Amino acid sequence: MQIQKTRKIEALTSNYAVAYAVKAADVDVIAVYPITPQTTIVEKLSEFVANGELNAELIHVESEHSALSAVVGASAAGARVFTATSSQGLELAHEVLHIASGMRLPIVMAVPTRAVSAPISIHNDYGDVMNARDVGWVIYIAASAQEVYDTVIQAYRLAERALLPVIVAYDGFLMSHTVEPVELNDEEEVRKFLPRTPRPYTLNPRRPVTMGPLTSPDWYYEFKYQQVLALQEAYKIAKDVDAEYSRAFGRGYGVVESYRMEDADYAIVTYGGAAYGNAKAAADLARERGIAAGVVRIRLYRPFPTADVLKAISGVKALAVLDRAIMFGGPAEGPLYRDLAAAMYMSGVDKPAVNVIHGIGQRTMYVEDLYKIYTMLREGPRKEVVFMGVRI
Amino acid sequence: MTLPKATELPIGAVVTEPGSTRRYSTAGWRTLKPVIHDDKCVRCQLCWLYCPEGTIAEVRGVFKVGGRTYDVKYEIIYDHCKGCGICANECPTKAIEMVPEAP
Amino acid sequence: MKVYYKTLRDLPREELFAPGHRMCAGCGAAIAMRWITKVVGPNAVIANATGCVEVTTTPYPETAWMHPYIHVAFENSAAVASGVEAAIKTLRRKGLWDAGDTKVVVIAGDGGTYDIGLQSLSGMLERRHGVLYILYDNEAYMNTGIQRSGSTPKYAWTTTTPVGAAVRGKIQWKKDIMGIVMAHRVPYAATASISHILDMANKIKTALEYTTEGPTFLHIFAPCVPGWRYPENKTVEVARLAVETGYFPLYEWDHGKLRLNPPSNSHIDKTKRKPLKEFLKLQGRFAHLTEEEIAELEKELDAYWQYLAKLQTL
Amino acid sequence: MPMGVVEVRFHGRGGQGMVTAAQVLATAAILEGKYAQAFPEFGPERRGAPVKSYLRISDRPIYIREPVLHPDVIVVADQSLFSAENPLEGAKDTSILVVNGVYKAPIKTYYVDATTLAIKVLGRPIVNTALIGAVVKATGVVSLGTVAEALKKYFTGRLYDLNVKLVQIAYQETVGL
Repeated sequence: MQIQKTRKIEALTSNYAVAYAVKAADVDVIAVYPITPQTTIVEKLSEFVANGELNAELIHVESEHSALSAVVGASAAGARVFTATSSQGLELAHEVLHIASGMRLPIVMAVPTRAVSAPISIHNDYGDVMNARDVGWVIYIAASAQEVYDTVIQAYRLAERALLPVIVAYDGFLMSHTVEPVELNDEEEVRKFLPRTPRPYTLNPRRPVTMGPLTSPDWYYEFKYQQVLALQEAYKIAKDVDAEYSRAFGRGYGVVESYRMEDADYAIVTYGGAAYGNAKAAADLARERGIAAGVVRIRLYRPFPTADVLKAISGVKALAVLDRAIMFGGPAEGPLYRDLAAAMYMSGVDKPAVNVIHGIGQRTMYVEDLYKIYTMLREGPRKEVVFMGVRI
Repeated sequence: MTLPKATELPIGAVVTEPGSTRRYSTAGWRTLKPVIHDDKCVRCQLCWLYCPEGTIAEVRGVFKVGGRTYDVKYEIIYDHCKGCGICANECPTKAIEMVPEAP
Repeated sequence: MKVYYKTLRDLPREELFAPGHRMCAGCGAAIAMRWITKVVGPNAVIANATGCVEVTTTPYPETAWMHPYIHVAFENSAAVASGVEAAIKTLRRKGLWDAGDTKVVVIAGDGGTYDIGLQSLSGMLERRHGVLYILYDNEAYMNTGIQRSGSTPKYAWTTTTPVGAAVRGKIQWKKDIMGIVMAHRVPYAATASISHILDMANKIKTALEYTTEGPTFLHIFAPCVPGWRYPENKTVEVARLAVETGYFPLYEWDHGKLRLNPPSNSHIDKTKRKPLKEFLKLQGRFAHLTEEEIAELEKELDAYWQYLAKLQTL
Repeated sequence: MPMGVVEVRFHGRGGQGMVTAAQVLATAAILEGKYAQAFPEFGPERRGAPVKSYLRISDRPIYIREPVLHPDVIVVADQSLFSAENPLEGAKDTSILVVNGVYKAPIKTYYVDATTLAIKVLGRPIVNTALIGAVVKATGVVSLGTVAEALKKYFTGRLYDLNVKLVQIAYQETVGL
């Protein structure tokens, strides 16, 4: 695959980047319900369809529960589908999340993340996606508009190969409504990268099957175990797809990204554009002030990239997990911290790790705040939760 | 009998064989079973029409019944008859009798 | 409606719904399913809501369905069908659909239509998807063991509307789902009963053909043996009495025009209707009714018939 | 199962009242100050389809929640079940079979013509209360008196009287083979 000729760089928000990726992927059915901050995706898609640039049926459903239900039906009929939502919409669709993965239907859903009510907040944090982290969907968390564009395309290839639905998440507002440079691929190249692959079963009168049967205790567990295997398999497929994409279009991200970790003593492990970007700036600041600091970003959040993230943090003396969601009542409130702590424990890795919770309801994560994480780590080992940025 | 393993099952619990409940006999559900007395049957089709299980067969052929010749005959396929008795209840000539299921 | 079938002989013979399903003996919905699948024909996708029909026809690893069939959840069969219909439309346009003019049919019970699924139904109707939505109405949540739904008639016993000293059966009237559907100005909607199969079959086929113009709707009356407390051989008789007493009138809404169908078209004159008691007395769920309560039901029924008679003149 | 526990498995068809039979016996045992547990085979029960229900009675608290695999007592309400499934599955050589109608089995068997008795007394072939009488006769696990007390939770008025009478007649007419 040679690098394609014309390099089209556009100035796009992450939401628009999603729309351009969906257009390039020759999607057949889109079902979306408006909700801040996702709405501009469906607005841009509506323009593409109205102008004949995108040959798709756009279903203006009456709720997010119906949005996901409609793309489940369309995917089951063999169509390539897209939907998108945030916050309350993802909560309303939650019932169908389990069903989509249980039915092993390839679906791609963009989620510009937003805090979850109550109290209501239209601003960014990861409370919505983190509440959907264990429902059997593959979950990417992108950190730039370019990566959003590339990841949506990769998501279709992975979904159709792994037969699993995929969420592509990214910061609401801080990325969804932030204009950045995005290099768009040649759409024919994208279509070649996403060939129409036959599915084992679809709703077709020539080969009738029954989807969504009732399973008794003799059967249900086996199908759930099938999903466990499928998600484990998706870890490898995600790496392959990223490599194939990189060969085809010159951009790749891996499943975990490291910044200045080669000789780092202390690391922040985090996700999402704002947290990662500000953490990188804090690491630079820390190095200027004599601390060997680095950052690790989780790009593929589900399936959890245990091997890759443990490799990335292997050299540090201590680390902080910067979480942007509160999962109430657990041993630690940060979802990524829980994942990483378990991964470390299961692999016999006993490094001091502190769980820093910040950016809740889009509370600004100043670089100076994140720099203090490194000084805190240097002061001495600790294993606790630190709620940073909140008036206590 | 041993049931298939997780990896041996169709992905996503899809049932690939249409109409496969046919393999399951519901005959054991009934305490009474319908018997068609062909001599009284005037071929009105109501039993065939209303059977919830679709288990009354419409057999083509030449059938002489009491001086009349019909081109069809109705027979109950007992594998799937649940003994509900709707056919007997709807039969205008009371040609269908509900008899106890032999123990 | 168009008359595709004049006599019982004209009705399709090939069965497209396998026996061996686990519906109760004498189930009204089973009769409905048998005729829906036969009349709809093989080139259709069926989207089914959670309910009695769904759990009794898809006991893994078996299925009674010979159509491509999908069940997702309880409240979204109309949304799922909208997705299937849109998919077929796009895939055909892109030359990626190899089954030609495939129809899309929803099958849902009264719980899944009157109550939990009303929103997705309304969305589908408002969006004009070419889908035939078929409601099989057994007037309560039967799969979970006979709890009241928006379709349960007034005073009827269910396990959640018991007959007590203080409250006697269901308090509210049965919701007029047809009125709600007609308010969406769909091209075609009709009521049908498993006791009148020719009428039902012609309406199914008519409704299916009209899906080229937009969404169509069928309200099929399907009595339930354990739920209504009557002997299992009386299902068709109960359904017939529902029509003959005027409790469940057969009518259709065809491109904005309401028309009562035989025998209901002769029932505007109350004397032509059998007394409501004929229908009620067969069923244990009404066994507790007093004379006053029956009179109240009759009064409401008369008012409803006046309403239909007026609508028919518009 | 530890000593002092009686495990009973009921085999019947949907609508024959096997769940109620287990519950009545459990209620009676609890009235006698014992520990008891009664539960159906969970799942959609369809009129006519084969169903099982389970009962445990013990003088110590019961904490396991598992179907009865090696029943001390097997109750079969409908002999057609012998062709539909294997009610004797998991039986021990000390197990007792209580069956509606005469039946030859390789284990100690008690039978009663529950259907005829039920039709005679109740006017309908509802066999569960008659089989309760047979189980009491066969095992003595609870007394007729507390069964009569327990039945008050399930029947009232005339139906209660008839069912108590049916339990007593079935008790007398139950014969060990």
